[in-house]
Amino acid sequence: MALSREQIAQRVAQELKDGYYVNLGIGIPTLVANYVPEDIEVMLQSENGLLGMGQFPTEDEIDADLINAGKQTVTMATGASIFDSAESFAMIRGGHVDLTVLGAFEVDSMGNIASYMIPGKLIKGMGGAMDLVAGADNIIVTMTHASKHGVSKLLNQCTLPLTGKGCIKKVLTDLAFMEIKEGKFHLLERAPGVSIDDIVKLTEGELVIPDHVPEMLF
Amino acid sequence: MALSREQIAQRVAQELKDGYYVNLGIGIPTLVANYVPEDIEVMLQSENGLLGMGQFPTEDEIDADLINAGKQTVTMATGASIFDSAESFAMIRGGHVDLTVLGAFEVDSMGNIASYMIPGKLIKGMGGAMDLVAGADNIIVTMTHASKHGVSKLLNQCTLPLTGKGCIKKVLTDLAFMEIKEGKFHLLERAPGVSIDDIVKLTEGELVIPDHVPEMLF
Amino acid sequence: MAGFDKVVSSYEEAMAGLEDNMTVIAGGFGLCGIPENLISEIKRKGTKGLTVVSNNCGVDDFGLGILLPDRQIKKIVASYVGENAEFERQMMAGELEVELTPQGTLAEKMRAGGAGIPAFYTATGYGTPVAEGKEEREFNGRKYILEPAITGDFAIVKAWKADRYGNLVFRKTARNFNPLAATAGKITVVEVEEIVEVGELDPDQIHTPGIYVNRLILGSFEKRIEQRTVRPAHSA
Amino acid sequence: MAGFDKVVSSYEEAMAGLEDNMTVIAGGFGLCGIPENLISEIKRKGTKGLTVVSNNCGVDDFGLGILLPDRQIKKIVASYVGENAEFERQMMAGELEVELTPQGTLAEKMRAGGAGIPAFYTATGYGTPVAEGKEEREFNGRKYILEPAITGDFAIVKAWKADRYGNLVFRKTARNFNPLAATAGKITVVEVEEIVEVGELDPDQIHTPGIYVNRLILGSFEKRIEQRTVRPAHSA
Repeated sequence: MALSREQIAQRVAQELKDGYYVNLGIGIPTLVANYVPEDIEVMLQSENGLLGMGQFPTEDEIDADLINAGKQTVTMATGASIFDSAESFAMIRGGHVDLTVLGAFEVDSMGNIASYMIPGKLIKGMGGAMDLVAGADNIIVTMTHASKHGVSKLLNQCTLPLTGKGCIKKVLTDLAFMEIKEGKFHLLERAPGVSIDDIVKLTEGELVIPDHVPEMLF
Repeated sequence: MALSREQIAQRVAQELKDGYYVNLGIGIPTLVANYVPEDIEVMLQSENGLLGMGQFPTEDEIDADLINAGKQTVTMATGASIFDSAESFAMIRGGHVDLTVLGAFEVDSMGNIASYMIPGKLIKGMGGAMDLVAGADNIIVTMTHASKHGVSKLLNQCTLPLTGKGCIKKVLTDLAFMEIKEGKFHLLERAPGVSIDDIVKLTEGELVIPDHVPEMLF
Repeated sequence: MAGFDKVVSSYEEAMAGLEDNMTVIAGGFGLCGIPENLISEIKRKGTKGLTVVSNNCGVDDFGLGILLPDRQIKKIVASYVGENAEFERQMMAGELEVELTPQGTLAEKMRAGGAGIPAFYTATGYGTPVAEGKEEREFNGRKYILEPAITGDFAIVKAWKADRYGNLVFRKTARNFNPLAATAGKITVVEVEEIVEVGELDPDQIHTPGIYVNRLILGSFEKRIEQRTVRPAHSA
Repeated sequence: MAGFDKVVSSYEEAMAGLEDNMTVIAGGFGLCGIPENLISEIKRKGTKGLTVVSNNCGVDDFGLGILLPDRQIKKIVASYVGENAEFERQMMAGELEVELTPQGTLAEKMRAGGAGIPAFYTATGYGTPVAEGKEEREFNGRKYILEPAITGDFAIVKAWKADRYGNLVFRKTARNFNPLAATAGKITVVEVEEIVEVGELDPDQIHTPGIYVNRLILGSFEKRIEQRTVRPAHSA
């Protein structure tokens, strides 16, 4: 069975380590915050200038001066710090964030990612995504493995304009967890109940399948 | 009569305007602070990270954490701000300081300045001088017109390694106030009692002498 | 008060000298920390042909979006736009030029502009549409592109507190691009919620030194919220 | 306490992993805001062949100067040196390599190193000995040189207050190069005068966020004054 959005977030959360500074993108990545294991602590970086993002405010706590990169009202966690946008991206570009999780339209076997623009549709802009993919060493891309029509999003070569070139090493889809290296997708884990055949069928880029591909554990 | 160090500082102080942010170099430039006209206010920038440098502390006020760019203990003026060295030189390099006053070994008619290094002697380094001459639009160089042996320091071409290239427009010596433009020194004022002949004799670089060269007023 | 007093008493005075076809750098992220009254004054003035540099372009009836109906903006440099219908219409119709710039690159370009750095290299955008027409260069085995600095004829900034000398303190994430914009304007205009006595702000805690500020005005602010997200009061 | 607790209990632990021939970036200006005990620990360890990046190199018996007698420093990148006799002797004898770097360029190189900017252009040093071997380039009719970023295996930093997460606050002009050094070390070690509870520092007033800090130690400091200048108590 393909993973739900929540399960994808849950699986990503298993990659968190105690003391990690993490930037979570909009959409599924945001859900990761709900599954941080109880015995560890992470700090969330929001690229508009907040390290130590807390939960949403109560009605009483709402503060127009305190939002996240998705422009949602938030709170600060204990030990948070505030800084300007240049400092925030110095942090990101300088590789100080331990893990970045973001979505994508397409990823290819060279580690390219396309996530911000579909030509012909309205182009809203890349926001901080290009900085995030260029700056982080440790990125997990979360996405669906294929379109509703069964067209793979894990390609030999991205067809959409790129957000970043050669910067993606880990991809988690609703079907599989993969590593990208040496121009290939390496299958690490499959979603519970999903066969290797299912994955192969929906992966356009070259896929390396080890003898044993464990099911994800939740 | 050649100007004293104090008179040089006094003449420079006449160039100050109300609301000027000013960086004063070590030596004669530092003395300028003693001659700020009573009816105006200036703020002194110290490139180690202080805008709004005050006077020296009393014995009781001494604070090892509060020094100026000359490493002297100082105080803060009302309205002062503190920042890191990158911000301090962003201010300087970005042209936000209204007036910079510094000393020099040599200046030439192309606006070059040599002020930090005499080959063969101990080289202590340029400190912030290269940033100051490159960053400021409005610089006054204070220096003696010639060496004790009568060798001009206002040259066709600097002989010492440069601190900055083509960045000096105003020079005040013990003999004269000059502007540098179009590859020439333009005589603006002479020290009281100093003849144009005296100045000509001690100026190696091409000197443009207008019909009337007023004496400096104190 | 001396020449360091930056306070002006009207928004008209605050934006005096703004002319058609100038470049305006604006602080703010989304609708958070935007100089809302300075933007309104630009609308009132009717200045046209502006190039606006700002992370976003407001919404239809608030923030920079209010400059769209009268076509006051010729070009916008931003990282994320299109939160407003009129923006979409003008962009699609080719009436509005849009230069999309990665958010971190945009912040760094403003900082560089204020700091006398004419250009810098960044890996951000290498191999993407952002790199088109830009120099590519390798350092230590990695590819980077050259990004030029940005400066503006005006910078419009929203701060929280200031003293009359223009020393600024920002509040929470309303800081964002504001301190950077403040450094990059030939004329930097700041509106604030409170003006305190000179000497009241701790010198160690000033976010933007007054040297960057030309004019300062006391304003009152709507502070509209774009995405109002809440949790129930009883949850942890 | 979670994985964000950066506090270590000994200077040995603070500088663990420092090896011969590494690069160390140090905060401080003159003797102001220098990580004096971390420097002493380097002396005690006897690490050799170091490249040290710091605005100055201390005096004979204090600050980085104490690393000179045992020839622990192979090369120093600084803007102003020679306040100590042994430094002079080693430099003149060619035993110590000195790379003089303009103060603002040095600060910007540290910042760039921490910010993932591999190189930037600056007018500082154009046409001077500093420009030798560096690319020159014109932007808008003015000449600039290309300066590469600096990073270090270690950064050693002195702050005033910190919480256990490594959020830092500096005091007066002891701030100087410290926040920049903090960003540019693979391992950043900070010594402070006071460690407060997490949550005690105002998030708006933190100078260096804890993300840059790997180790934190509580120290006590001599804070030697280089140029003791005073005015009489009765003067204005």
